[in-house]
Amino acid sequence: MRRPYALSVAIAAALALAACQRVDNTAGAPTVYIDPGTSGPVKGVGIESQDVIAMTDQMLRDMLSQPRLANAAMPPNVIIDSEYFHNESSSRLNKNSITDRLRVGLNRAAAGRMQFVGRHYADMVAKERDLKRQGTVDKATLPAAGAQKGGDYRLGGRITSLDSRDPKTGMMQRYNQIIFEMVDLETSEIVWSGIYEFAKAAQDDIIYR
Amino acid sequence: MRRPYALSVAIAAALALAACQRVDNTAGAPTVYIDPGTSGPVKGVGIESQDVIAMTDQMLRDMLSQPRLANAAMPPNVIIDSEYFHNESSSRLNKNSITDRLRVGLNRAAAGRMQFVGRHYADMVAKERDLKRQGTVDKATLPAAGAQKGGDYRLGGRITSLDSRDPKTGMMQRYNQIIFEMVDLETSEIVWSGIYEFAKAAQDDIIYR
Amino acid sequence: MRRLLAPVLGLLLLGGCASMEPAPHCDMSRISGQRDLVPGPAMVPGESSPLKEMPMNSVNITDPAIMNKLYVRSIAARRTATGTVEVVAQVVNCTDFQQTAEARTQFYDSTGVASEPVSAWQRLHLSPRTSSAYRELSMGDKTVDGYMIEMRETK
Amino acid sequence: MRRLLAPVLGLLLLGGCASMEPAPHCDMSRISGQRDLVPGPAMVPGESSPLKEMPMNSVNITDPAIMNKLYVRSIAARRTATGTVEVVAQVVNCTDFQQTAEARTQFYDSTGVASEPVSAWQRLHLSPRTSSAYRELSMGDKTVDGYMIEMRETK
Repeated sequence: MRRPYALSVAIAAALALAACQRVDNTAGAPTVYIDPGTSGPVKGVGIESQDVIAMTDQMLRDMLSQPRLANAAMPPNVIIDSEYFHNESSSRLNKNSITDRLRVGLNRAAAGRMQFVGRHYADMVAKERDLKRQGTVDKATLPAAGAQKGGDYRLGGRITSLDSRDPKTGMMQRYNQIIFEMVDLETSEIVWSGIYEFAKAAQDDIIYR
Repeated sequence: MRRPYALSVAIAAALALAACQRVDNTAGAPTVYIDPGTSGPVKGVGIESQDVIAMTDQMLRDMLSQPRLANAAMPPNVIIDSEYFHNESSSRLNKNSITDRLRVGLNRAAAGRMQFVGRHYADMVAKERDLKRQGTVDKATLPAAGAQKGGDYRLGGRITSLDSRDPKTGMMQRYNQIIFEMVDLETSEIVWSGIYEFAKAAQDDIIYR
Repeated sequence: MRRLLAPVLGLLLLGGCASMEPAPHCDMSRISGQRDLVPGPAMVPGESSPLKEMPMNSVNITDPAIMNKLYVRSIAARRTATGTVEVVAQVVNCTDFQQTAEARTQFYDSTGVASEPVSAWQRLHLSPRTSSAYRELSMGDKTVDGYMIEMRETK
Repeated sequence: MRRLLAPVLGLLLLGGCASMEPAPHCDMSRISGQRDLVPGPAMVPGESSPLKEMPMNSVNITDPAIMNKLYVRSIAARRTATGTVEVVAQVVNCTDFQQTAEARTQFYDSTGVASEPVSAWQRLHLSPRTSSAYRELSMGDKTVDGYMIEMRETK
């Protein structure tokens, strides 16, 4: 009886040793941080972080494949902000979350193929230009410009939704549709457009704000 | 029986001795100080110290890799303050914590590649200039300047958030998005932009102020 | 016929299940075997160092909790347009579970001295069996000559 | 006539159940046999890699839950008018049930380094026994030289 026991101990030890060098296929430590690109523990029918990320990512990649925007001889001046991007849906969200992410992502990815005009900073720029021209501050290092940049294209868009609710089960269903359009600021031609749509169904008890 | 016993004692002693000179792999003494770059014992869904540190560190390193900012023939005059950095999120925080850390970190790291204009000290400088020009104080040692420095680029940005709460479980989820943009103060072109986003999920019981 | 077929099919399925593990496959025993520790800088000139550490320009997974879960597939460094250094490490999650890790980079000058403050911990959300990129930029340009990435689990 | 016809039809239907499974038919054992894992890049020069992964320019189903449910029928890549890269993968749902999967693409440069941020997870609603297209575009143009698509189940 003795030998086999010793042997089995040795085998167990060897196995344990080998196990140490196998993939430790277990879940990680819990953390409050979750991946914003994946549904989290609180799931409802509204627009959530993974939707914001997915739609902006898809739109910016699509815009970069549009020759009029991303392959022009002169990089066009593009204005992207929430001014003409309307939320007509029943989802509560700050629409700047979408347009800001789109503008920043596109600006970083474009790498000079487009130029971005910060029309939402027009006031900041106008004030500094005045201070320089009044002589309150000096001219700094960059050459003076005749005026602020005009825009060639500007983003417009709309968020709409279609809700249906079963009062018996409390089940809620929502179809979300988000459209993005780039408009020629001379001719009002829509030079590029994109759509992102999805539907969700869940118990109607998640509160968004 | 004796020999093995003696031997084992000797081995144990040797082990104990060796143990004195091994790494004392135990926890340290408890202290009230914690690492600001790591989640502490109070964890919620808001913007916390590790987030402020991570986002400013990431943004300043990214800005230093942008040739228009960090590799210009003449070091540009940069204004970084919270004037055009808006908090539209549901996180309560002093936005100066972010812009101050960014300005200081960037100023130290830039090592002359950019110059920083303290526009938030414009009043302080204007008063001293007046005192000198009125003759109340003398001219000090530095040569007089025609005017305060103007800015070439100024920081703008926005903090937005998207909250969802499950009233049944009390679980709260928040997607935080912080964007940073450097705006040309002559043309209003956005010459650099960066985004920092994260999501957290936790029981909704941490109070920020 | 049916009776005979059933167990055979079962066996086949079993065989299929055993071999059809999703990619990537990480052979941790070989990973640990390939891990190369080098002596750290010695404090006393002429003596060898009592410290063994990861070589420069590598990723050091400092946390035993994720040591046998993650594998660093590749590291690359390049100069940006302004002369600062960008390092990119491709990290593979070898497990079937979501993992959250964080990494930071210390850049060194040519004499092996830390040339700038260490970067902040940057989080990585690693989906099961996927490969994710960790990217960090240096602050300095000509001063940077080497780097060391440290990685730990997010808690 | 009716009386006679009825049982025959029934038999035919019964026979049909065994052989007349709707197309597509996925032979998972042969699919797994055709799966080709390649060694990842080795971290230690001169040694072979301890990592086996899907080759570049392929779809990696990383989730065991859908591994034997979906089959990638074809992948194609082409340059768009602006020089960015478009990849299209045709995914077949081999089951009789609705499946929801999501995929993302990482584009790489010619040295095998991730050349841009990974794309966001894009959902695919796969109706039973249908074939659906997953489509992704790169951000960069000349910098892109390869790609890797990762696919997991939507949860």
